Amino acid sequence: MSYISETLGNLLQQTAFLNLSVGNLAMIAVACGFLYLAIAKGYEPLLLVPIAFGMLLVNIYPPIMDEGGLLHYFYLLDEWAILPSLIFMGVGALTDFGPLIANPKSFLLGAAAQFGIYAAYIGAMLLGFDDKAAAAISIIGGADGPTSIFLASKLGQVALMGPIAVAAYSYMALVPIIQPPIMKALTTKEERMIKMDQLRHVSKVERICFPIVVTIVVCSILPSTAPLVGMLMLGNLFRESGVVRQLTETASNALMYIVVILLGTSVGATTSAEAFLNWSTIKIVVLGLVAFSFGTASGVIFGKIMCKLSGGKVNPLIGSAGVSAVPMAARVSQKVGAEADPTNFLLMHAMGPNVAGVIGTAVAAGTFMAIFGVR
Amino acid sequence: MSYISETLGNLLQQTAFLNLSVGNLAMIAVACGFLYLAIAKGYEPLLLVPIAFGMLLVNIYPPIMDEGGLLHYFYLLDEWAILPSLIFMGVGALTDFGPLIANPKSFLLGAAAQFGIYAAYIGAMLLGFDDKAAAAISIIGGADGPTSIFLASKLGQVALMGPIAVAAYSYMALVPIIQPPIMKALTTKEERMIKMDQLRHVSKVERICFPIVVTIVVCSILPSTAPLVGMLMLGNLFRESGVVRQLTETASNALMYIVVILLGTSVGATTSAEAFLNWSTIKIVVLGLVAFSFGTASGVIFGKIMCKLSGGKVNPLIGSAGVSAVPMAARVSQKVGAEADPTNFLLMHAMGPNVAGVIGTAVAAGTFMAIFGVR
Amino acid sequence: MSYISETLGNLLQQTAFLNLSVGNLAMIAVACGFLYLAIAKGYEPLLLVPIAFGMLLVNIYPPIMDEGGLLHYFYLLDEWAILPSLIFMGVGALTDFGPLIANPKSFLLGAAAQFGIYAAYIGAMLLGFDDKAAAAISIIGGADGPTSIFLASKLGQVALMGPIAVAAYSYMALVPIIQPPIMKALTTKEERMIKMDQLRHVSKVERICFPIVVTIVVCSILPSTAPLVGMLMLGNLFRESGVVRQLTETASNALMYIVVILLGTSVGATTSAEAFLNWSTIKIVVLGLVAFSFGTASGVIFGKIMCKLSGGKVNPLIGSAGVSAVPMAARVSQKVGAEADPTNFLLMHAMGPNVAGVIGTAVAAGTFMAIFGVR
Amino acid sequence: MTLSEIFTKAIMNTILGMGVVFSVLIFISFIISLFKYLPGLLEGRKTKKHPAAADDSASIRPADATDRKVSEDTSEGDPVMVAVITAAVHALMREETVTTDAYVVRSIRRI
Amino acid sequence: MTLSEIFTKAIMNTILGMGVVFSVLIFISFIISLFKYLPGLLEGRKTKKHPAAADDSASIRPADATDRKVSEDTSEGDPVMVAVITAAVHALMREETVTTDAYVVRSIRRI
Amino acid sequence: MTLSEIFTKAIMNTILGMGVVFSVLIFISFIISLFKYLPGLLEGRKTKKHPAAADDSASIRPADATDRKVSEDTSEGDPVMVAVITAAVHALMREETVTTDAYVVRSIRRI
Ligand code: NA
Ligand code: NA
Ligand code: NA
Repeated sequence: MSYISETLGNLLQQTAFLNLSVGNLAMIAVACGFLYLAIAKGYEPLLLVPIAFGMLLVNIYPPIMDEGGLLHYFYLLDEWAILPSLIFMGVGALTDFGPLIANPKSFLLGAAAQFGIYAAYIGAMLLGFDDKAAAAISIIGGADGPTSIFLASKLGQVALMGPIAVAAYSYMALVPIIQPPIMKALTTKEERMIKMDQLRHVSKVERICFPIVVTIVVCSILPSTAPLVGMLMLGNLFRESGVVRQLTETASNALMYIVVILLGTSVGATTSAEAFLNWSTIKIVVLGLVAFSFGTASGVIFGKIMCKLSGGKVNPLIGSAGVSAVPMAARVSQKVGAEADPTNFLLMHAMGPNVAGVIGTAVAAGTFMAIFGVR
Repeated sequence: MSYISETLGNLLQQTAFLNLSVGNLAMIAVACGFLYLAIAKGYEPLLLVPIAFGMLLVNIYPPIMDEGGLLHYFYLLDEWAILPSLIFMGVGALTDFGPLIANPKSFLLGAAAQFGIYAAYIGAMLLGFDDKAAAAISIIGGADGPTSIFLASKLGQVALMGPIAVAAYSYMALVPIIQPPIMKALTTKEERMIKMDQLRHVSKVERICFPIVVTIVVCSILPSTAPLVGMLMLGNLFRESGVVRQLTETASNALMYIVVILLGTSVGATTSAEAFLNWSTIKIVVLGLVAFSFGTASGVIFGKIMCKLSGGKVNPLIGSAGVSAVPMAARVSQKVGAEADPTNFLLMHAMGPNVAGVIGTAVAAGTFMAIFGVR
Repeated sequence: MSYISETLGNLLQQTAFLNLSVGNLAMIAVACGFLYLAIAKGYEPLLLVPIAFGMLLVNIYPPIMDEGGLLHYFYLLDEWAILPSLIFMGVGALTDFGPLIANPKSFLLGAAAQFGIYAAYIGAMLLGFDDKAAAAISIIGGADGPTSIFLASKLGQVALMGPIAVAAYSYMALVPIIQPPIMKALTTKEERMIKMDQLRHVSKVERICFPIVVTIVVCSILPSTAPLVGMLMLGNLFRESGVVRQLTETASNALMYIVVILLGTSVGATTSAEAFLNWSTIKIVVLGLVAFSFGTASGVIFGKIMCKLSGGKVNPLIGSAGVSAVPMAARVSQKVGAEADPTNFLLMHAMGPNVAGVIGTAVAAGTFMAIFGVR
Repeated sequence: MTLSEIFTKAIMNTILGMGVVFSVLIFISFIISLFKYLPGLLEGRKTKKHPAAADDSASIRPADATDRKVSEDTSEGDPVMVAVITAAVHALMREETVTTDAYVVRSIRRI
Repeated sequence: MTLSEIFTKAIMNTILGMGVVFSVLIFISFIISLFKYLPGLLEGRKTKKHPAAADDSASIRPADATDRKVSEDTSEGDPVMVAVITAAVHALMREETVTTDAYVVRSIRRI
Repeated sequence: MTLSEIFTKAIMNTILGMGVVFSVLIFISFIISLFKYLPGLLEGRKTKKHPAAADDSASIRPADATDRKVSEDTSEGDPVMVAVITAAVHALMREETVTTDAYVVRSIRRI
């Protein structure tokens, strides 16, 4: 009988009850909170459900992220930039760049909205983060999850990857809440009521050339973005070429969702209590809000400038879509515009800056890598 | 011409004809036998076809499992517990735990049926297997293939993995033949005719909380089961949350069947003649039958106890479903019940113990890991 | 301000403009040319689009194929023979060997067409390639992309893999242009008008036994072909067994197209300017044409022999289908036959040599491996 | 170890194992048995806040998986059209082998 | 570094970053703005060579993604039959949540 | 090696290679040619045991892959309904490019 009691004692020693810190318990609660937001509130569930579950698992059983642990194997694929690149391929296969081709001036709005990144970068520097950490954090303002994970990995900011990813996806889910007040504060009702001309028809040959040209231009200027931009554009080329439907379908469906599961759970598992429950996380949360707000504002303000210069042909509301968060931010532009005038249909016009913002954020990330000499 | 005859001689030296042992030939015949059972008889074809084919390939060309061989790469994913965990995610995404939530007493039957594991464990110890080998073998009685492979890998029983996996999947296919006589022998016709009350409605919120609560409870008590139980419950959370249908679909379809192909062929390839044709395999075959029979019997006997205690409200036939082998064992309960009374519909009631048995086996595996200090 | 100008200088140093050679620019143009052929002309787009894009990326950003680069990770899966084997599994799951079972004499035509391989092999030796390089190049004549990549990897011809793969897939796309003149030159109109007897019905049991028997026979004689032939036949067994439709579907769809994307981009990325722009590539292009032409001719000539021996029952046009390039070459036979007599339906008869050619090429590859002592 | 020692150890581990299995499953069973109060709890809360929006968690969910899936996918569709398509799809798919399984039109999807 | 040095560096990198972002995107924007001449260019060329085959690149492509996909998939189908099936599939799939998304019958495929 | 040595070696390997290719493929061809006796063999056996169940291996299998797949999937379905759906699906999918390929309704699945 002493064998049984002794072994039971050993078992008890191994249970989570005696091994977990208060921090782990707090993180389990946080994970449940994220699950609630994702499932009950519908906030970016495709990524928040796996992320929150990874968070849950790593805080109950930390060795799952140690060498040889299940989620550690998945995590290696993040670190090697494989998963973010493959997600971008799927995004490319799902994205219609037509509105951007029809109205290339949208690129300017996609550029302007990247100011949110730099506002957060300045803030992060002032809050005491070092250069690379500040850059990795600030890219949250780009509202592109895969780019955030890609840059954090390339800049070696593994310790911050959990908070960055969680903040990025959380704020992306909050776009419909964060943006409208800023958009309304910065525009007059007359501006919001501006109806834009219908976009011109975009031919198939233009759609096919677009991904090739963007790849050549962006990757020539900022070569280190090639995995990300290249895969995004390859996915789009699959889509627009029309001759490889099976690849389009696979890239945007089975492959992408497999990758989402592996990436989500493993990124979630970087949020062990020690990595997450500290001042950095709180600063990152604040900086993320700064980034989204400034990005929205600079997009709208640049939209107002374009409105002036074009003699009132551009509705400034489409500027906020430049933060990307495709297609959520474009829908917000549509919604705020329709509030001012129910017959105003801005969605297609906002899609231009929206997808331009994806390229803009990749360029910003590439610039950081170039500045820090990362190849 | 001497070049040709010499080279032909070398070619001949490399052919299987001069390199294969009698054992390899026997195993090729065994593989063909399994293919026959899987294809002509429909015995668990999804796993037995790939397993048998892996068996065929490794016994014709053994280097396919050496360092650098195709199936060795796949096998590493078994060894790292990636494939069993991902299959369990798919199983979770396909499993409806509703009947178990509606009638949580089913958990008791799912626990009772695990006695088959321990009967086999005692037998294996007495037959001379060491502790860990005995544990790895006995888990066959849990009738969950991925758990068997997971435990064998975690306990370092690589040499036994082939026979264990083959025995596990073979007996799972034989459930409709093994169980009915035991069930009938242990019950009276009156017991078999008992009709059970309709299950209560289970709300969506209960279904969503279930996987989260089970993960927290089981993984807190037995942390080393986290990859297995966590992934099972993540798959189920995908399913029940209703907000990530693409992930549910991917986890239970493309991803799961990719994993089935990789796991099946590589597990089959562990059955080289040296690893398979020995007394251990015969003992494992016998012990597997012991495990399934005792599991069925203990499930039914516990069902009889619950029948007594509930005043005849529980049909003991649902107890045998506790061995899992989802959903085969539950169908056997249904079928045996319908034989006694064609209007008796036990399927839904048997699904409760059936899915509880999956959790029960994971707990038994976790207990073995805890006893042996595996993390 | 000096910081900005200095950093801008550094950025400029990193751009492709200052790092790329003229060769890289030429390769970018070649990549665009291949994209044009694939998309506008529909030449094997499923593989040429990813290959050309990999070509584009590696010549803009060469580090993408260095240790740690995205496409290098994918490439490892080629080198380990995982991707070619998995593509062959998908091909097997899509291939109907029925016409070959109905008319096993087709195997002779599938054998005869392999002479193209050896014509190219002799040519390559005379052009100064060493033994293994010549073998890897010559297998282009087999018109099976995965076999080419498999053999090049097994024979350690990494430097030639890019040109070989590109040539192989390009010529496969050109089959409808290369073959007809050769076929017409070697046959009389009377021969081309020969109508063949309808193929006998093939039962399910024959279809199921076929992949098992072929695996056992081919892999016993040439064991090193086991990964390739084994996976091809496993895919076909999935298909014909009829009991594992999910595996058939997954192997021939999600899994295969995922593999096509990874294989295509990484094989394309082996064509960096240094690896591609040299005399070897030009020689390979010439040898590829030699291989296809001789293969077509030898197939047709053997078809004429069979025509004579059978007393005019065999249309020699089905011989050219023996080069494989499934199902393109069989369609060419059909088309040329229908030109001579619009009521002549050769497609099904040509499918026999066509799929036999896949096995024939695998045997030729296995023979090369056996000669060179590769296991 | 002698056979009796081995046997003793095996029995010990069996008692231990079955004990843990039963303890853990009974514990979960107890927690799950509390679930039945969950919807009422949530509904109570909701009623206080948004009296009209309480039907969500109490929505009727047919036990039959086929119906459930289809009804989920078509919650807003014209019922007649749905019935026609459902019938057609069932006709197309009917197999005798396993009748208790759910049929799901997986492929009609929204992206 | 002092706070002012840090701030200076941050501002520098910001100017640099926004500068590069704007430069690159304006450059692409310029190139893309030339795209509108592309179809005309190609059509001109084609007209010279094959006067009858010039409609390819100028084919009308409806903006609505649903229509586009369906029309691609059914370019040769009987329009009435297509309409019926399309309506049926839409009825089967209609969901209220996100109406701007495209519906695609992914699963009907040719292999 | 001199060119003539190289040529000799190449010729040798060619003879060897073509020899092996022909030998192996003729050998398989011979084995496969025996397959035609397989159904009769099995049917004979079956007839002895279960005289009524012999139609399995001899079931008519249409050469056309489309029909084969559809008929497999609908072995028990109402033929009229099946015909309607099949026609509809074909209408929806018809493409001119490759007419010899098989059409398969992949997505209607049972789980
Ligand atoms: Na962005
Ligand atoms: Na079990
Ligand atoms: Na071939």
